[in-house]
Amino acid sequence: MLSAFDANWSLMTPEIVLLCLALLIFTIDFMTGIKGSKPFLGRLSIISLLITAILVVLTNNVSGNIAQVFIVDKFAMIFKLIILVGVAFVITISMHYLEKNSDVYQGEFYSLLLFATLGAMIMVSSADLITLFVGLELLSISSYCLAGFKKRNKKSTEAAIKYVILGGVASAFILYGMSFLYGLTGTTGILEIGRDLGALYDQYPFIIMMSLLFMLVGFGFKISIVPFHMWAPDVYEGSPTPVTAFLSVVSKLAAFGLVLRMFIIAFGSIFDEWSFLLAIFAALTMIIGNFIALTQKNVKRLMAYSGIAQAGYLVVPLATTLTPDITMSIIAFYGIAYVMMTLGAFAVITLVTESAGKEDISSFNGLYYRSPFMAIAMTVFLVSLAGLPITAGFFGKVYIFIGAVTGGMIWLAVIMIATSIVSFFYYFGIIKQMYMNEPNENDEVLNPPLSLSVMVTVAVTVTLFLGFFPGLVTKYFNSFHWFF
Amino acid sequence: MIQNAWLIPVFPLIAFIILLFFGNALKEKSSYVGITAMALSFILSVIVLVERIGGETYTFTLNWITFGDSTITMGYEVTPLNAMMLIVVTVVSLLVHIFSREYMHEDKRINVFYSYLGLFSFSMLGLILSPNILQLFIFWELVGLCSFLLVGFWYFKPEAAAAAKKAFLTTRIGDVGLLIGLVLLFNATGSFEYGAIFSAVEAGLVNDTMVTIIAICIFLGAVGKSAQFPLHVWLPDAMEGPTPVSALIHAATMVAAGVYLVGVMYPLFLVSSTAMTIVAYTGAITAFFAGTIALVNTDIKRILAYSTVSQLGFMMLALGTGGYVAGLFHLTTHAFFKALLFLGAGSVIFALHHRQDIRKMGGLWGRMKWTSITFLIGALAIAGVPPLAGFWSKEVILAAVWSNGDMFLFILAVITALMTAFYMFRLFFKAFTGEFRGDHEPHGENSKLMTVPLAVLAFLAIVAGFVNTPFGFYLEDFLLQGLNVGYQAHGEMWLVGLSIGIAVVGIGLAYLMYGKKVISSEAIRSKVPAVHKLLLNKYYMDELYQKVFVQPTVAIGKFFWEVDKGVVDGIVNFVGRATRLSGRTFAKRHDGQLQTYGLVTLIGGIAVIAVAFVLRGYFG
Amino acid sequence: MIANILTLLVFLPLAGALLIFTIPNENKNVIRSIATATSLVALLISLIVWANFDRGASGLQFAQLVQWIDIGFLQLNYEIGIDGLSMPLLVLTTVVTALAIFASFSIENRVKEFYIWTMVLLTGMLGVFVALDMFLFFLFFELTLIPMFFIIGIWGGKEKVYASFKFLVYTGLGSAVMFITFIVMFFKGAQASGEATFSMIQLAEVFANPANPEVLTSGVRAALFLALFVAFAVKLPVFPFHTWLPNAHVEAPTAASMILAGVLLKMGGYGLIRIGVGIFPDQATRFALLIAILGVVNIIYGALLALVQTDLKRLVAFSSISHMGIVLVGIASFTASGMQGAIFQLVSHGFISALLFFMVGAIYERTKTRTISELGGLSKSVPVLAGFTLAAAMASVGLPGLSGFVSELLAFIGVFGASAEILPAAKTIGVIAGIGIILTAAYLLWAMQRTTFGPMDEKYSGLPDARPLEYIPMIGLLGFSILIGVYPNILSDVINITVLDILSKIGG
Amino acid sequence: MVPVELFLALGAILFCIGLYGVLTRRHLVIVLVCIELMLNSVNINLIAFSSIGPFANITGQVFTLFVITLAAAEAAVGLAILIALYRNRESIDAIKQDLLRW
Repeated sequence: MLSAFDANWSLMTPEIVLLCLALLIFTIDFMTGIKGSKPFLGRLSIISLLITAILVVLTNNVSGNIAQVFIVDKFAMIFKLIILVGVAFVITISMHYLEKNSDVYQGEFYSLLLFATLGAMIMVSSADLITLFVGLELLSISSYCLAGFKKRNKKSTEAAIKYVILGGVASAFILYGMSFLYGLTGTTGILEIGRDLGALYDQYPFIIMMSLLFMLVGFGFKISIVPFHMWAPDVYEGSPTPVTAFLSVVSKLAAFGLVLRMFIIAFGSIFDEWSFLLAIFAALTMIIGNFIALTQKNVKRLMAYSGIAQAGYLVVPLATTLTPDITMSIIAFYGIAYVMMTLGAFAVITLVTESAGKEDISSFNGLYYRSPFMAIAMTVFLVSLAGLPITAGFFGKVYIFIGAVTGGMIWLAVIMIATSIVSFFYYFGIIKQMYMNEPNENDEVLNPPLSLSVMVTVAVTVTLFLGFFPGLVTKYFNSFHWFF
Repeated sequence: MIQNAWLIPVFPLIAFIILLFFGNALKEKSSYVGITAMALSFILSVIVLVERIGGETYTFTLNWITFGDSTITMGYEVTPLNAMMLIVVTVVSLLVHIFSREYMHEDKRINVFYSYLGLFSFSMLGLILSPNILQLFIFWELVGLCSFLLVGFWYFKPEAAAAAKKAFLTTRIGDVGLLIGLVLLFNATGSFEYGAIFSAVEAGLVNDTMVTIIAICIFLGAVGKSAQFPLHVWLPDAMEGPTPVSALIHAATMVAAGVYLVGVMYPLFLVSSTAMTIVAYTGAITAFFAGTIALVNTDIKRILAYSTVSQLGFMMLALGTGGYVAGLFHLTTHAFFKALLFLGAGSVIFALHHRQDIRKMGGLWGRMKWTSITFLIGALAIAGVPPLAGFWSKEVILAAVWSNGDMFLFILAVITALMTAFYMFRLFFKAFTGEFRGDHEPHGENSKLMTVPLAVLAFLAIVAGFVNTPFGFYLEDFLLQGLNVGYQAHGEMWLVGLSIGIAVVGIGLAYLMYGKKVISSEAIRSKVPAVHKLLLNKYYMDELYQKVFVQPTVAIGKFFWEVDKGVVDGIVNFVGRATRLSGRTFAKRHDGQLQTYGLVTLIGGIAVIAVAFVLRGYFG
Repeated sequence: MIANILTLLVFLPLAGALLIFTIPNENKNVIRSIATATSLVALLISLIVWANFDRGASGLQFAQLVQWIDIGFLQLNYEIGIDGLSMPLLVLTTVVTALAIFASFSIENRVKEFYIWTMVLLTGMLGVFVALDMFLFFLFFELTLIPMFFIIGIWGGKEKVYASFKFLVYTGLGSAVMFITFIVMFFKGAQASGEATFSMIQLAEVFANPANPEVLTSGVRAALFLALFVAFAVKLPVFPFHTWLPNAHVEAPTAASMILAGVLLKMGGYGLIRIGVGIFPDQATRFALLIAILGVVNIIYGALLALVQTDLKRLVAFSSISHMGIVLVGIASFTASGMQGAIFQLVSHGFISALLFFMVGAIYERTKTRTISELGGLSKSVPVLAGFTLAAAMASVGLPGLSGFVSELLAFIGVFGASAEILPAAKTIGVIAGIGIILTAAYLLWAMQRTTFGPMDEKYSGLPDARPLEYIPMIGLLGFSILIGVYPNILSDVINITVLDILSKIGG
Repeated sequence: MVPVELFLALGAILFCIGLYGVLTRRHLVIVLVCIELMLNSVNINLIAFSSIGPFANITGQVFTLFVITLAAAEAAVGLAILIALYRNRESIDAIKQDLLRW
């Protein structure tokens, strides 16, 4: 066994730097007094994230590991980048949000977000059940706090308590499953588990299946796939909007990274045993998510169900028999698209709902008149979410679809397309509100802050660019050997 | 000049185009444009005819459309029949153009009227010059369009609007038959050219059944256009159009196109005896049927309309019984005297301020001298009094029917001829003799613009018959050039006698009933009230069609509309609604209770896992 | 210049849209003139293409191939080109759109957006007709969806929201079916030939090659063909997938109705011939009877429904359904004339239906009603409009001298001449289609009797007749209809060789 | 020696009790406690495997330490949120927390 001091700790540079910066922000927050508007902390957070992102690119470019506990590979790098960019977007949104909600302690908000980010980064990089669990809990516990951050708000606290209780149960499920995995293999290293599992499965199929399923319930909760999704709409609705954005994008993608790592590496050898299950879950998720989203009037809740449906799309490639590298290319592409379009949409949603003071879909009425740019941007995001050309969402879906057909899961692909059509209803419902309804009486012209406009512009550009030239990214991805 | 025959239809077309664009500015002067164009056409037609008499058939074509290996051409052709028809059409058309100058001068839309007339003349002349049957069909439809436009010229009258629609629609039924016939013919022979078709048919390349079907389909077109039973219902209604139009389109030219069609396709019909029989019987029945209705009608134009239907039936009968020349000869003479009668009627109507009921007329003889005399000539001609044109043509028809040997047809023909003489003179006596029964005195004789055309037509009605008399069958020789249409029967002396006898009896009977009033028409009517009512209501054909075709179609349409809304679209909407509803049902499970959420997670997880296990075979 | 002219043509409107985007909302006239100019230039380019189109050559012309997206197992190319099938439709698209833009000057609210969407729509439509890569085809096909959704939804009538969503979701569903089929075709093709491609030309060869019967069993091919048929049937539309059309047509603004009926429906017919028949000739002939029966049902059903409509625009919409049946019947005959009749019908109906919708729109603009019973006597109040309406109706009826007749004639020649092996009961089908023609005359003339004819309602007495600007679309559309009707060779010499190419696959 | 299965059974029973409690108890503090119960069942499993499992080693006990720590953190956050909730609602009855639904 390697000594901890022999390890190449430089691989962990981004995480360590982020931790330090987060603590720095935390400290600055203490020193500047707990209340009041602190946009500089937001900017500092974004800078921290960008620094971390640069470090990720610089240091994670190689494959390596620390005692087979913390690994760095292409998978980790890409997911970390997605997460960091996502969080940067979320913080941009938060800055606008916090400006409108001065009752929230701003410094804590940013530092908690950064801690959560750190947890997410550790999750996608971990190769050990313990590290993995720690990362997960770091993310989760920060998220619980963030969800209830508007502590005077009934909905926010309710969301937080629901989240913490159900999240705790989910953690328990994951741990319970992990305990069996450890018991049968005698190790918590994912790579080792992956090596041994094939042989062990012949011996203890039932126990391994049990363990897998318990973990699946827990992970399913984290990525909110049906039927483990029940918490998501409530929590998303109650949480402050940037937190909703964080949960539905960053938290979900990080958890997804975890799932990928677990299922492809640890359970890869018994793919046949769980792929079918995941296919069922994916199908259910796409159907139920999209169907319920049809009936929603609250835009955040709608986005929650939309996010559930999107999670369903993301599960599809995992459930099909592709090589891990192709699966990863597909998921990473869709992941990028998902970050761009969902966070872009959340930026507009934050802007609109905070201006209207309500979260009803009708607050989008006549947005085109109030802020043409935001309306057009929102249209691009929604069209992309609906999966229409020529957007990143479209091509991402095509990619998933082709993957599913290649993997022989035509039925799943068909469900995916059919439910996408259903999703037209609610995505275009918002578009309808924006273009075809007159603005509400008291609504004024919106003046989005520069930072938000820049962020939305970036998101729109990437969404469209990836729609036109997906090949540039996919070519790059296809050259990867994703896993350590 | 024969090479330039294409100019004949082009003149009126130019008139049409000029009037289309500048009509509003020209207003009443429009008539001069139309008249000039027609006059040019007429002169050219005469030249062409003269050249053709001594010359050859001239054909010119160019490619119209290519598909696969087939090419359809369009062009023009001058055959004897064409040349003759050109004269007939241009003459009548020219006269009608002149006549309308006065008749329509009060109408604000006289420019539109003349533009329509121009379009019609173009179409009709184009139809005649067609070198192939497809082109004929094209112009055939165009004349139908013009008929529609002109019948509906006074569109603000609901009757006129309805009549226009009815005219177009009814002929359309026949036209679809014709179109199908053409298409079948094309597929059977690979060409629309007359020559190619006939040689293919004569060479036996098309089997007999197919020939019969094709012939019947083509005849269906003729039935529609020439208002033969059972598609005759539109023609009487078409009298809602201005009277000159009735004279031109619904008496002399367009309605005769059906007969003309059977004439040009005659070699095809000859191959199929079934088709010939159908033609003959349809013609005979129509002739008789329309004649009976004309006996009781009281509208001057409708009587003439039924008479036209009857006479067209006569022509069909002739063609169906082998009388190729007879049918076409009658077509020519009929064009002149029927146009004369219609224009005469128009003159009367014009003088009577658009009153058409013959019961409200009477005593016009003294009041409108020229009109009366010319009308009498027309009536004598149609009744078959020698030596007027109608006599000669009717006589050869009777001869053809007789030589065909079907006694039933012959008897029908004789009765029809008798009825023709009777109802024409019933009309004449009621309208022109006796006391004036109307409320408005006629304003006297009309101007020269109206009487001169009448006079010219009267002259033609007298002399047109001389081109084909037992003393010299010039027309027959001319038409039969290079054509083999079988033996053409000529009347024997007893037939001539019979012919004259029929005319005399018919006229005499009418005189006794309506001139002298020795026999009371009332008495006859009261003896057979049912028959009278039946005839007065035109055998209830309109009502029958309404009940059998129109109403069920609309009802089916309504039914399907409900089905479409309820079922076809209903399913679509149902799917949408069901999706939303199921979404709502799912959404209701999110009742806000975190323990429900936990439970659903648990139960859902267990259920899915159980399903998976079962499918995977863990539980046996 | 000629080499990339198609690309220029397709993306020119997009450039126009961008240009319009930069113009402030208030400059309505500038926006209108840019849109008009763009569409006219597009028209001009399409006419240049038309003039330079080699009528004697078979195969594709103006072809262009650029690698676009390359993801290892998936290669998408920008592959475009035209042949005799797409050439007329290309011109149809530019003509109808240009004239529709003339017809849309009466739109006063949100002018800028309207023309941006119209331009995007134009790009989409042109793209569909030039794309030779199925993926590209699909992209353009989808690209037409969103602009139309907006145009109906923003500038539509009373039920615009319902109509726009129905259009979006229903035709979106059709596109989804198409997409799934394309992908499956892509995979089956790759399995069979070892070469993964979306190229229609290559796939046609792969699917025609009988060397790989295990992968491309006739069952698989039949399923693929039927799926394609359903996909295009939604757009065409074919009974029972037609119900989006009346809503969309009725609610859409005039210009959009013109484009919708004039061009968008044609994409369905075009796709059916280009991909359905082009790649699965054997299956297409196998299902000829089905296609023909559906075609006849379309004709009769559409006509019967049109007969009982009370709304003039909906009547025209149902007439479109009826007329599209002729396309199906023509295709199903699998003869040169039938196929050509189908293409003729696509083109001809494009002009005629656009004209009809324009007329209905012009009448509505003046009378504020489309209810047939409330109209009447329009010949008196607006004689010119009534005259053109009548002419349009006559063209729709299939009056010779106008384009509708030629297509009907060709389709009839085709269906009556169809070989009994491919299309049994062809003659029965032909005769029923003939009844459809009578019904067409019935509903249109009845409508004309009740609208243009009849006594005039006093309230319509002072209506203004056609404005000078309105003459452009009216004369333009009618003119093209007459041109094709009088001298169809102008089209047939372009189409014929392509049709023979398509048919040669069936023979072999 | 006590076979590992018995410890696993104990763990399973604890897990089920905890889950049952989470799903049925209306008092949210009890619910939080039940979550702790579930996590403790995991600890029992881990320690059992660590000492008498087929591949007994120390890792399991290390894991247990982490689980205990994080469970504590989670409980702390949970209770904090609970207090905030109580301030807002003056109730910590699970059933009454249904502002967010449908």
